[in-house]
Amino acid sequence: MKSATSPGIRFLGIRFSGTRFFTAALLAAAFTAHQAAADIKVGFIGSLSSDTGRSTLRGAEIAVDELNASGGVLGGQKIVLIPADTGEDVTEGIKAYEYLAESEEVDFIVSGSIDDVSLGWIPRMREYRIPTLDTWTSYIGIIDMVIEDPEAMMPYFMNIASDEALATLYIDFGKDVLKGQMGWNSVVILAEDTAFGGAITGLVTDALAPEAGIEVKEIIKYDIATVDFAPIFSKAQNSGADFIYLVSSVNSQVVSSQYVKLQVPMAMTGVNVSAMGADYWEDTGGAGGGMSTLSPVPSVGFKLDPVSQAFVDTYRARYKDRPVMPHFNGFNAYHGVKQAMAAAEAAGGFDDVDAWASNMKQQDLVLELDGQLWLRYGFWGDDEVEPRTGRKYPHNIRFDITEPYDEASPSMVVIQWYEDGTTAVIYPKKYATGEFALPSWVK
Amino acid sequence: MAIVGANGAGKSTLFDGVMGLVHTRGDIRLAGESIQGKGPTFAVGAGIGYASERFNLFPYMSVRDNLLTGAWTARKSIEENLLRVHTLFPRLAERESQEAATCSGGERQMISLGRALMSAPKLLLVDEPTIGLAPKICAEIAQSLQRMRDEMGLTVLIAEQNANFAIRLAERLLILESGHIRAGGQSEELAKDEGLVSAYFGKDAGGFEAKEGVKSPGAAWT
Amino acid sequence: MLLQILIQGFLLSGLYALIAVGFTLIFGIGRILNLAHGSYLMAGGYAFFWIGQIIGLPKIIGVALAVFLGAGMGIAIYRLIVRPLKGDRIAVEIATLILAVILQAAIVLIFGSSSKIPHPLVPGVVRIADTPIAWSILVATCASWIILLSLYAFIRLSHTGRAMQAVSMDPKGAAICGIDSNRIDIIVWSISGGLGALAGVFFAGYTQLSPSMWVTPLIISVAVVIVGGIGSIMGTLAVAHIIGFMEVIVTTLIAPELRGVFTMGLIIVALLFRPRGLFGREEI
Amino acid sequence: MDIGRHHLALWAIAAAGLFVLPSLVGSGILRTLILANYLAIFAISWDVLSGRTGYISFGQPFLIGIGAYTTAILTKRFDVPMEISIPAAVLVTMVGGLIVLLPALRLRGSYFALVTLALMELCYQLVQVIRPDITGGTRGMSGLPTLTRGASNGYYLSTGLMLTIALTAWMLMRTRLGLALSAIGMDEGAVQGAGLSPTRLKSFAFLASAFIAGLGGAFYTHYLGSIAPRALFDITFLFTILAAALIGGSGTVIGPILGAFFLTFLLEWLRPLLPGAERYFVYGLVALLLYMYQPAGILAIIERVRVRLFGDSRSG
Repeated sequence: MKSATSPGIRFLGIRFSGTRFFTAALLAAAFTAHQAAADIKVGFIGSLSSDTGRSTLRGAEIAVDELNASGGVLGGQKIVLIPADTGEDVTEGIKAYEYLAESEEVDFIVSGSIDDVSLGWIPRMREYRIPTLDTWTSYIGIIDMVIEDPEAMMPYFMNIASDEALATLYIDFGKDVLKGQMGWNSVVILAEDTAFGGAITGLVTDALAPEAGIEVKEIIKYDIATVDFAPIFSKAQNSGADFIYLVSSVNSQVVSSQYVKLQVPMAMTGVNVSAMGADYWEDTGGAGGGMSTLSPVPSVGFKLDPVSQAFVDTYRARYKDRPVMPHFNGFNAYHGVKQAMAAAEAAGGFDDVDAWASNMKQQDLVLELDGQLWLRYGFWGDDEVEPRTGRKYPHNIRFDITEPYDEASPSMVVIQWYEDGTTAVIYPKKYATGEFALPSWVK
Repeated sequence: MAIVGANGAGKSTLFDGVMGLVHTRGDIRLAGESIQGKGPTFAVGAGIGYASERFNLFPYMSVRDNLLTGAWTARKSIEENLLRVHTLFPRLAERESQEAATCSGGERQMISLGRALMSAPKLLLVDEPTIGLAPKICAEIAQSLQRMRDEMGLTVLIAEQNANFAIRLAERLLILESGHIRAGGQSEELAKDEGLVSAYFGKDAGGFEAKEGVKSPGAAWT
Repeated sequence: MLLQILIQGFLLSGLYALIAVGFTLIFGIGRILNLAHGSYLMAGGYAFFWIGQIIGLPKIIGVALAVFLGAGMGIAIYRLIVRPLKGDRIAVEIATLILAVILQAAIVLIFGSSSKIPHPLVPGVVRIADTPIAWSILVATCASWIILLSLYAFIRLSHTGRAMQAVSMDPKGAAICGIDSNRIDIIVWSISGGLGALAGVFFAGYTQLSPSMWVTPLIISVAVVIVGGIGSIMGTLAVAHIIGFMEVIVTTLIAPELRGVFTMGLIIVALLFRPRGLFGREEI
Repeated sequence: MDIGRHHLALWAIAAAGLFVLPSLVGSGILRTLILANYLAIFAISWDVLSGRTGYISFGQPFLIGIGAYTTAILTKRFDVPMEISIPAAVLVTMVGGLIVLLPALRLRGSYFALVTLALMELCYQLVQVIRPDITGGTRGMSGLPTLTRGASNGYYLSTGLMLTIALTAWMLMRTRLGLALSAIGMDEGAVQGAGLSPTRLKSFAFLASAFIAGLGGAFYTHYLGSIAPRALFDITFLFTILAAALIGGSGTVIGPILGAFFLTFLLEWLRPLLPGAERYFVYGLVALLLYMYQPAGILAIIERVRVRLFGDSRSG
């Protein structure tokens, strides 16, 4: 009998601690539920361990704190921010959205999700109709969804230029710099086999030859689990092209560091998502020089207007770990959350989604530097047609892809990492702080 | 000394128990010191060598490596022990680099005995040294076992089904039945016991007849 | 082109052999698949990065720490998972798989989820037959070969090595020779962990450090053991070269994005048609 | 059979409780229950094959994936209504799984586990490169039709589905067939000796497992409304299924359900306390410790408590 009881007691110990834990969880839930009665709840959805996700979260945190410090919103209500982690996984993203919507009943959601994750939770957003601002994904397919079904997509806003606009301006860079200045005529495209890689590759390849006069010799798609890029670089060299155009988001540090380690004797430029952050240099252990990448604005090396600079100063004073500098989506979240709150003030809250959305569309923040338009946070009108691409971008941030970029900020800039670890914006000329440079081993 | 018993009488289990390979109750003493429950490593270190019934050789190792593995606990006297084994079994010296898996039954028995000798034991347990071997090889093995006892001064403990083989070789016999000792004593005296002779030694030399009821596993020895 | 494939194939295969050899040893000794094997590589790579790029100590200390950490992890996995589960193979596989997922979360907690590139062991690049080869990779390959051959010699010639073979081929036979299989198991688990962690330092030199980096080496190890058969070192070397060359050939001549498809296909075909592997023999 | 009435009453109370639950708890908890229900279905599907026969499958996400992708492709690309696409998905899972995995049933132990793991990885790779215009490639597909709207409808549907599957599996396992399956797990040779064909039994277990996986996968897809290779053919997903079945109590029907509910609620309760990756760390650790030190699962713990509190029903 004695031996039979002892596991029971041990078990009871577990059960007691389990109950304690459960009670704590319930108390925590009750506490937050109590807060909900008086406050505005903002949910964050994104990866809590990625730089981009954290940029959005921190941008939103600073905006929320500033709003709370200035007396709250909607008649003095305090804002609370509730994070939900996606781990960059689609299913986890859906669960996170459900958690924010159902368990926390948030009023507004700011997202730092990657394309696939956003696509996963969008059906939930349509179901719950919670005003949602996406600061990271740039997938044009989502804007197409807004065009197809404006009623269902009413709560959705994306305050980053869509990838198609990024690609269009990048073609200009190809024409002006790669072809015009460097005299390159042909390219080999090195693209990762992911959704993002596929989208950008398609957009760029379609336009490079007819618009910029650069022939696409070959497209090499690679598996993102690739260990050794030596054969791939050999293949690229054998294509006989003048330079490599890289499209990489998942393991872009690997590609660029192997490029540097192997001293591949061809220039490489393109989209290198990790090189958009200031931590890139440290992450690659310094093996990332000579690389250039397009980046949405604002980016590393980008001169900042006073308002955005103040945000960066606050950020740096507050957060000591990575990302040391907010990525572009940190800025988007900071300005975007404030705009969403302003729209809610005008619409009398977040409950009437149509009213909130029509007020959100009216938001227009123009930030100037040295007396000229520098950054602009506003949205395209529903029926407004962008003259160059000839299409509409409802609920997407207003961008300008035609010189002299006095209508809005450009959809992207090209940034350059030099071999000494410094960075500069090299295109468009209006925003340039440095020159396009090749790695020292490329003749 | 030999332990005689039918298949399943508990001979192998007894040896495994002595080695500490299986869990046992009671006490096992070697030269007055208890080795009960201390495991095979201790048993080997204390001076017990074991040549098991199925040999448990290392099939893809050479003959030489099989022997050397036996020297795990006695590394200081490898050369000397190897020489002894090669003197006893010259054939193992010839087949030094052959893989154990390709050796004949008799050779395997020799490797098994040789490997046990490599640990320089004081007591050698030999389980079924003649099972499945040709009579000529049996005689060879018997001779080498005698030499181990007489020339090397080892105590050799044999487990045998073949009582005739055992009685010729051993000074003392122990008869085991279903895990219990049925009889024990000097070989010559036991050979006079009519009941035992009819049960274990049979009519034809080398022959063996299993008794009904002896086949139940007899692990309950204490 | 052919020469390039040859050179790149050899370089990659050497690394793959080192990645898989520890996994093979464990499989050889207890027929256990340690699905946390990839975690050694992750731990080793991150330890190297931590010492070199966060603490700022010499790289060699990083390598040493990585090896010690890996060996320690090996012993810990043996003591805390394999022993309590009494060598139940399926249970060990499931438990080590769960462990790998936990360690991945631990890495995210400590280092974050963004990828990191450790400094190369040896900087610079050398050109052989018009193929650029990073010194660090050349060094890693040579080191892998030296380690594998010394390991082979160790197993063939030393007492401990023979004891390892003995335990692998016939545990009872080993026991009656007085070999303490527990001690041998600990030795093998620590060797496996140490080599895994070292392979992690080299592997990270090729690619990057990321919390999910354990999956690829695990799949390589599984492929090597499955295609090669029960843990033989020579079989490991041979199959590592089959897989390494296959990857380079697929990447260069067929389609880079199909790299993984071919490796998986090889595992499945090998398992279905030759379940004991190409070199299936009970030895290490 | 006086316990019959007693049990019947209990079942009636339980059913009524399940029915009125949506009006008692918040929709957040209902959402968690839905996820737990689907995880329970997957865990039962795993357990029917692996928990009984001892053939550990690491490829359950592969089967679930076939079902999920079939219905997703049919509804999204070919506008097939769900009434047809879901049965089709189940059929394709059974046939597809049979073609690919049946040869693997010749393999034993670790080898079977590995070939199923390799199949899952292969599927992950293939979905991305073969006809991405149909499969949606790496990005998968979103905006799939959903069966229900709102938490309580989703709850009723998933609970009904889960209970039907569980009940069917439970009744099946009580037949001689079920006993024979468990016997394979103990001693395959003995089963053969008893004049039963292990191959047929294994194929049956496999088909039943594929049926449940395909059905669960298809409904799950139409619940989520999206599908992505990275979320389906993934070691973490596999880990969750395995952990649910094992820590609940494998070889039973109620065990995997308990495990699935325990794990899902653990993960959701941890969310407000540990929003980031710490959650997975704790979650994994709990799963490992339970698996290591409570191999019979939560079911055994509950049984022990029951015996302690109410005494052994068999003796009392």
